[in-house]
Amino acid sequence: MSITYLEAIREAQAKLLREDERVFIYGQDVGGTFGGAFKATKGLAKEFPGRVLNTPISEDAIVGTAIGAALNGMRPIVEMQFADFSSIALNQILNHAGTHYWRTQVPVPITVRLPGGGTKGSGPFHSQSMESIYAHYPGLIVMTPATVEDAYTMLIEAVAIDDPVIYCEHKYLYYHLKADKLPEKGLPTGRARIARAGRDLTIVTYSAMVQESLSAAEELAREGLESEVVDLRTVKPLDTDTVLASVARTGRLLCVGESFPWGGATAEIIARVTSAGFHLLDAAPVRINAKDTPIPYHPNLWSAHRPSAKTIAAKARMLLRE
Amino acid sequence: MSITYLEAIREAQAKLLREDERVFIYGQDVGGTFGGAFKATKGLAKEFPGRVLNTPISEDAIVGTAIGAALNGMRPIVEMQFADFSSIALNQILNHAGTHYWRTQVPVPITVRLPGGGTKGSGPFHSQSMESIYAHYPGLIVMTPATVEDAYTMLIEAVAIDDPVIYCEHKYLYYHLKADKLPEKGLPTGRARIARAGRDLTIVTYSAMVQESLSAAEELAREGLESEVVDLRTVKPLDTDTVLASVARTGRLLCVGESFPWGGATAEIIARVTSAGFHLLDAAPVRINAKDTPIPYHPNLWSAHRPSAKTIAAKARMLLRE
Amino acid sequence: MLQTAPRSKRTTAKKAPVHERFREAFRWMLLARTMEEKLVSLYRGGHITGGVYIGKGQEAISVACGLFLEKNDIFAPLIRDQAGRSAFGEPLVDVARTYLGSRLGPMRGRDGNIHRGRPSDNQLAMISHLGAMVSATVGALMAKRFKGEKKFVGLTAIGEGGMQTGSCHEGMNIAAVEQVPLVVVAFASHDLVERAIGYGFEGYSLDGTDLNACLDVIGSAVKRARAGRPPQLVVAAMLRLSGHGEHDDASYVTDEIKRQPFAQDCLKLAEKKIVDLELVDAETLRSWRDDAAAKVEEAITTAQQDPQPAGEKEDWCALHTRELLDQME
Amino acid sequence: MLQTAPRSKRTTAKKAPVHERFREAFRWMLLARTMEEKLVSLYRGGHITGGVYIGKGQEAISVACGLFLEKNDIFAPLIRDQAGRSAFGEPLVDVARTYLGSRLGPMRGRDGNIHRGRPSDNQLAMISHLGAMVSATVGALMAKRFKGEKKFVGLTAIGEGGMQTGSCHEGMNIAAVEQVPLVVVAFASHDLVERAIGYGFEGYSLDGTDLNACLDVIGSAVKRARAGRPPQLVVAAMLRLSGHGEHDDASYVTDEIKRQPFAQDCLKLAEKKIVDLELVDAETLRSWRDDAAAKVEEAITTAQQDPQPAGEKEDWCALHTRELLDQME
Ligand SMILES: Cc1ncc(C[n+]2csc(CCOP(=O)(O)OP(=O)(O)O)c2C)c(N)n1
Ligand SMILES: Cc1ncc(C[n+]2csc(CCOP(=O)(O)OP(=O)(O)O)c2C)c(N)n1
Ligand SMILES: [Mg+2]
Ligand SMILES: [Mg+2]
Repeated sequence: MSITYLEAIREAQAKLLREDERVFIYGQDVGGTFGGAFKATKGLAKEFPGRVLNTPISEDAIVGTAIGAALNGMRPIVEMQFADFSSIALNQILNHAGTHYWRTQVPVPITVRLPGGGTKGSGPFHSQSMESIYAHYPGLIVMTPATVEDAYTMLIEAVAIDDPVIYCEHKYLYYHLKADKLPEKGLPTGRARIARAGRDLTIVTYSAMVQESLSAAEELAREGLESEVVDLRTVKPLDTDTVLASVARTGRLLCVGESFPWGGATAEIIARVTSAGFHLLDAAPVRINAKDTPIPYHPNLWSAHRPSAKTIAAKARMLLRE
Repeated sequence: MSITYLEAIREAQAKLLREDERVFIYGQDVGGTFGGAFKATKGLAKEFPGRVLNTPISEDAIVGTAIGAALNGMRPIVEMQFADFSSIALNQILNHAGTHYWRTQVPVPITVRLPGGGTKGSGPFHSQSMESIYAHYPGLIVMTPATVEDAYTMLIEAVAIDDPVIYCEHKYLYYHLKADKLPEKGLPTGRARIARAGRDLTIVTYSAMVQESLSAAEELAREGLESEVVDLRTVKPLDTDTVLASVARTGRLLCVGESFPWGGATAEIIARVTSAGFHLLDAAPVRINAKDTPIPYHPNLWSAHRPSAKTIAAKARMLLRE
Repeated sequence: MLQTAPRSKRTTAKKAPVHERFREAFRWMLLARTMEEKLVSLYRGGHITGGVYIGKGQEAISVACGLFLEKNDIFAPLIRDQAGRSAFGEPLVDVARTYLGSRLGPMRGRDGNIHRGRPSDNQLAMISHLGAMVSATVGALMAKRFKGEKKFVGLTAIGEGGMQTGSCHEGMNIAAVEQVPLVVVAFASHDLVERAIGYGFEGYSLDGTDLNACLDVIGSAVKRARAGRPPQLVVAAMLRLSGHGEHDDASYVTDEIKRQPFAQDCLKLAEKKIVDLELVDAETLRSWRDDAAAKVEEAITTAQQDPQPAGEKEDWCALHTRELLDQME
Repeated sequence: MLQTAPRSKRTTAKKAPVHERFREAFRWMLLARTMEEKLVSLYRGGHITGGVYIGKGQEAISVACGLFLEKNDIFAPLIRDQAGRSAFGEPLVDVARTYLGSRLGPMRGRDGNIHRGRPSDNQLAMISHLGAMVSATVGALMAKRFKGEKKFVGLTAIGEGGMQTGSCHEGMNIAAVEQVPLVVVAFASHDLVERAIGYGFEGYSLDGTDLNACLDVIGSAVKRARAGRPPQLVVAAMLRLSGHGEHDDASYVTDEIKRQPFAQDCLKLAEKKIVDLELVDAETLRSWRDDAAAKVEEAITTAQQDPQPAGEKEDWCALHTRELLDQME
């Protein structure tokens, strides 16, 4: 048996629907035969009648509805058709779901699935990585699973958590990543994972960039350079301890993210490591992000816009030379 | 004569309306006798009939309309009633205005005024500092004036710039800041300002936190500690050179911002300085931001939530002890 | 499906039988007015931080919003819903505590004034962004349906300004898609009831200064929603008899407008009806007034003696799941 | 103000006089269909990256959207508007270049497929987020009014799905507030025309498979807007004869739906009319077809020979004001 990242997401939802009657799925076309834009809910409407609901094209109201349902005992999973469309729901997510617990002491257990990240030909409005916007605001958990296993266990965990969870699933990984089987349990939420051990350099990353970083690490390994790759798993909470421990071992930090370069996760990681672990660093920290333009449509441009194993490896070499 | 930060904003708009027929002002109640929620447009509708237009409560459409008008030769100034409500316009700002030039080669010269930042009693939805969200995305200029003079010249500059400008004006400064007269010209956009020279420590900040930092600096000065305060003026573009030059002089970096702690301007500054000027630092960089909760209503909570001269000075002392 | 009941004019309303809950409703209106007058005076005296937003002139429609809901129904009040909130069951001390920033109020000083609620008691806590509460109410009703509850309704209020928001549009549309038992009550001086038909709502418009009409129309809209009719839109014409907040002197309201019938004070009209029709005697009326004043006094006094929050002692954790708090420093 | 013209049935339409621009419109439809078929075949052959989104079945209404606009008018087309774009003046090679990612196209490989336009030529470049273009069109019209232009109109298209967005709602409402000469054409299988009245638009519904009706109704809506009437809403009922994009086989469309009158192919119906009424002879018809094929071939060939963008050579600057580019590294 072999299961993809996308199938893991579908399986997690099936399990949740099966085992928890509070769960329902809510999004555009999720209940149709198509099963959402990426078929992440394919077949679920049939298997769980009345619990996989199509919505109008109304991202604000979709999340607003989910909030209201969550306040009344449900555990809605909202599917955004693309992460990019969550810009329409941003107010409900940040200002309603994100503030609710602190204001009222009543938590809002919604899970918002954001199919994000670039794939070739998707262009400026179907490629975005929005984790940094959601992580910037208080009151939200922001998950960025990078493996099939995490895609599965973290989605299950997301629904169990009483707070609103932004679950950033990467479209590029949907079909590219496969696993043999799905685990019962993953690491605890908020704990980063050492995806690869190495002594020369720490690469801190998440989501699809974990794969690129692992490829870069292999390339570097062939040159005798051993990179440690830390997969953050959640960018909020961000597991500073694991990152610091790794930097303590390697003395060098490279942060890799796919979103835009100003601010965001890579800046946050560098700020934390340099603030809390300045003395651990033997060289200036380095980061790679996407370029500071909209995400291009053309594959040639797209592959130059995002970090890749090649550019990561190149930066790593520079950093190791310092 | 004495002129406030708020009056400077009004004066800038009056001058723009007077001298540039492409300019119009667009927002909720801006054309009423009230002159917007803060009277920043008071009297302008009367002085410039037909050019200060009230809108429905439709932030998305307000910005969309401004975009369409800008594409057709106008220079709209949009007033959000509070920065916090720009969450509704976020899609138009980030995905429409922000992407337009790169996609089509046709720029979108809109200025969006965001009255932001905390004041006591304003609570979670009338206090936000949103610069970090806008700066994260490509295609926008993000201004954060901290003085009466800058409030004036930068708004004039914002309208002159062909690209979309997010003009973050701080409500706390509206009445608190006064100047004797308005300057003809300010520093070029994108250039930071040394608000105070000092040899022991560099405080990099912007908007209302410049005042708090200057107060902190004075407090520290009484103890013989000389802080240099860098007022970024625009957080995007961010004047890394001026910051680095200051850190080169002082060897110590403290970043102060009023927005939420994850990501954002302070993380970005630290990431830049440690990446490009690691060897300049004699101690770990430090940052202070607001706390990671919604902005509280109660004055006691609010003043503990945001950085203040006191907490800034305390951090600075710690940093100087290192 | 549009039912544009002709605006019930006061003349006809006079002849209509007095609603059985008229007296009860009047008392909530009185309480709301008394409370809000007190809040305004506290504000003027500098005792309230931030704004004070009152519902003067809207008590008739607001009380009707709260009065017909049961404990298990969902109420998402808006800015000017003091009367409705009280009628629905909000303790008066919640108002005082929230305005005065007490640590013991439902918002514990974290949020203020009208931004309050007790979601666990089905009183949603509005966020400022207008329109946002419509879909949240829909969601609450969907949850009840999922859980197999029966005969519940949800009601939310909105101003005519708020109806222009995309959020309100999406929320109303989704209510129709889901056919939840929602009543939307719009406080509007224009007749926006035509929107009902476009959403597949049943729509009514009425004179919001006329308590009897408010009780009749909203009472029946709630009943219809409860009975499984499509979502209901009630548009009540009236004038806000104050500024947006107490910082706003409403000087933009012209004398001409003030002379319009819809600019009359619903509370005075209701009282006149009580007197004219001798629904209660003067003595009772006075005792109601005294009672309202006493309740307000008590609520304010309590709140004033409450502890205030303190920054050092505050729990700065925006998550219920504490162990997931990001350790930033 | 709602004018719900009864859906013009094909039978009556047959009797209605043939619109004077019927032939011209048909040729644009033919061109659009030919182009889109070619795009689909390129897509199936793996020559197009990303999606292909076609307007099959919607050409009649789309062509009418573009046909009555002058160069100075504003057109904000949507996903399925190939016919209208061409009729408005978009060079066919723009389509080919955008789909094939040419560096010489209007989007120069930075954006693709339907996300194209030439804003300087009054063809707005849609963003994906549905509804967003409505207010942008309103703004363009306000600018024209500010500049003292006269007799201009703006037209934007939207699907029935898109009409549920808050953005569309706010945009339509603001059009009415500003009384700009806007025509909104909704491609919808349901009758959403009732919304018109709620916004203060004039509304019409029609059979979108009937080219003559499309020309009549949209032509007159454009004329009315140009003459200063309130904003116009035209709702055209029809079925999309393809999936959402070419990755979608539309297997969810049941046979029963396909048998409905609104599921007919407007291009075939128009051609039948041409043949039945002998509007042109078979020879001419064939030459039109050949001409369309030749134009498509030329556009595609040109685009295929164009240079493609390259990452190293790209100008990664999202600002027009280059000197304000943030120096990140
Ligand atoms: C989305 C949004 N934009 C702006 C505001 C600021 N605001 C608060 S109340 C108000 C006016 C509301 O008008 P209306 O809905 O008619 O209610 P009324 O105050 O007249 O009762 C505005 C613009 C807001 N709360 N939400
Ligand atoms: C705000 C937003 N949410 C989701 C989408 C994804 N999306 C693209 S087309 C489409 C369906 C549009 O339906 P409709 O407006 O009826 O147009 P049709 O495709 O039927 O022509 C959706 C949901 C989008 N473009 N914008
Ligand atoms: Mg109002
Ligand atoms: Mg459709």
